[in-house]
Amino acid sequence: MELRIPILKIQDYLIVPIQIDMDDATASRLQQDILTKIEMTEASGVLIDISVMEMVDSYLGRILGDTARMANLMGAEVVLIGMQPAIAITLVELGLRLEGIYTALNIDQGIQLLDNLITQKEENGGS
Amino acid sequence: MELRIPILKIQDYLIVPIQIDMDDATASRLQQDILTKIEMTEASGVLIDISVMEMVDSYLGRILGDTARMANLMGAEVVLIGMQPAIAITLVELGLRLEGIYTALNIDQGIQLLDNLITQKEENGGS
Amino acid sequence: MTLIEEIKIQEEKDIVLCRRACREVARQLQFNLVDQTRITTATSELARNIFEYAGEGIVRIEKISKNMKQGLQITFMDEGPGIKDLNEAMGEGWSSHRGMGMGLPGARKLMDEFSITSTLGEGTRITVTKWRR
Amino acid sequence: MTLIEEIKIQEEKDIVLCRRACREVARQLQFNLVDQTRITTATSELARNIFEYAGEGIVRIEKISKNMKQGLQITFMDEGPGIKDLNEAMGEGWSSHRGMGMGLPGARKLMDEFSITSTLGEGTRITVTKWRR
Ligand SMILES: Nc1ncnc2c1ncn2[C@@H]1O[C@H](COP(=O)(O)OP(=O)(O)O)[C@@H](O)[C@H]1O
Ligand SMILES: Nc1ncnc2c1ncn2[C@@H]1O[C@H](COP(=O)(O)OP(=O)(O)O)[C@@H](O)[C@H]1O
Repeated sequence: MELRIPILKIQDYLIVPIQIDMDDATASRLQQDILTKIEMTEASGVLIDISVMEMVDSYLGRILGDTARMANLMGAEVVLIGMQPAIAITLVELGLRLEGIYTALNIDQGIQLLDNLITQKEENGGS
Repeated sequence: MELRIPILKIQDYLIVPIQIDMDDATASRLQQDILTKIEMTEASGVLIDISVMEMVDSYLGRILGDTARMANLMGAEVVLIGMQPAIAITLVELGLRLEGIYTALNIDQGIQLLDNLITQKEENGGS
Repeated sequence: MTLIEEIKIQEEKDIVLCRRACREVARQLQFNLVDQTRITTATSELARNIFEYAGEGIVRIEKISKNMKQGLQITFMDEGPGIKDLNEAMGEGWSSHRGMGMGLPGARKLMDEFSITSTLGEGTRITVTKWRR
Repeated sequence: MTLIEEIKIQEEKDIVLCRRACREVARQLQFNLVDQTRITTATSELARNIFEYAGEGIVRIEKISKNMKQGLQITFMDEGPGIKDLNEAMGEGWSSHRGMGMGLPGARKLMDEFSITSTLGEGTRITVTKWRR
């Protein structure tokens, strides 16, 4: 009876709208689902929409950061969308660094960012 | 009866002219106001003008650095404008590092820097 | 001091129930959004520690007041293995397992008050407080 | 030694009043801009410590002279809890609370002279001096 977060594919990208307060198992399952879906669909970018998330603790923060790094290793880019001010404040105070993770204010800017990131990568070659 | 620093929106950017010697509560309130305004306006860049500030101690320095990191997590870039030489000297002597925070001499150069940062972020990535 | 709720931590899902309950209480006590988030996050860290290291325990949520100030106090109690070296455990980045070692120091930073007592073989008790501005 | 001003620290806003007063005196004594900023910053750190750790206290601003040199001396006095381990407290990055631990070591670096005495349960007294070049 485990919850599962849906992953949408829109053109070349995956969109992951997180709409519930995930327990640790659900979060870790989501990480696996995203990576599997990248492999299956050959999506070059992932947008994780956290705009309605009310809390990110060190466990969820780590899952998000790890997912980005793992996706990078597979050749895909990850952008975190719409982090609320209260969560940004709490994460910085907690001392958690989401180093190297891309962020954007909304889905549109996130898609724009992914487009540019991927063009750039194709121009320079390699990830 | 808490003071509140105004935050202006000019095109895609927020401009925060700090014109008073802020007490700690006002500074912490400003941090929250900037982040909330980023969320509301979806501004992709913030210029904090500290050219008339006469002092930055470890508390204010931390607030400025944290605000930049928090804004980054939300998807926006922050540039500190016009730090006086005396303040730069004092901060270094104090041992405070404003790591990863961008600075510019004046508003024009700050806007230029934000324009570049935002294109560059889209090209090279990393927040 | 008014007891508002007591929550048993026995399985992983209880971490979520517990942090939601704390958020709800914080909201009712009219903490601002940032403080609600700080309280919820600290609770999540400490409730997870109970589940991870002690297997089970109890979280008590209380409303308190002092000098006209209203506050929310949360106590995390377990009869697990206890913590050998509190200084070490409170340090940033220290974890006996594969954690990030941010739970204890993080919860301390997010809350206004933090106290911990722990006895090897007997258990751990952590009390945190947030005052309403 | 001439007493110029005595300022009570009782609420947060007094930290601002106090650092402004010190800046004004430093300006009148014709300290250069960088020294004015050093003095103001050190004052801000130490006045904040009084407010944070002792709740209240007094800051005394004095004009002094020695061997033809003119100086500004500021004394921070409180009857708060005192400091247990001065070596620890003077270390960079050490904070008993959630601070950055830069106040004491920072103020010492910014000023020419720095002396501290503290007794547990009785209070803390810090004197700093800057000489005019
Ligand atoms: N309730 C507890 N019972 C026993 N040990 C605990 C408890 N909470 C924390 N600890 C110990 O303290 C260490 C640090 O905890 P924490 O800072 O939350 O980081 P993490 O959980 O990531 O290891 C843990 O690795 C564990 O050894
Ligand atoms: N006036 C004071 N009374 C009692 N304790 C003090 C006082 N000033 C400083 N301290 C202690 O010394 C520590 C270090 O002070 P400081 O270097 O200013 O850093 P911070 O204030 O960021 O902790 C404080 O955390 C506090 O425990």
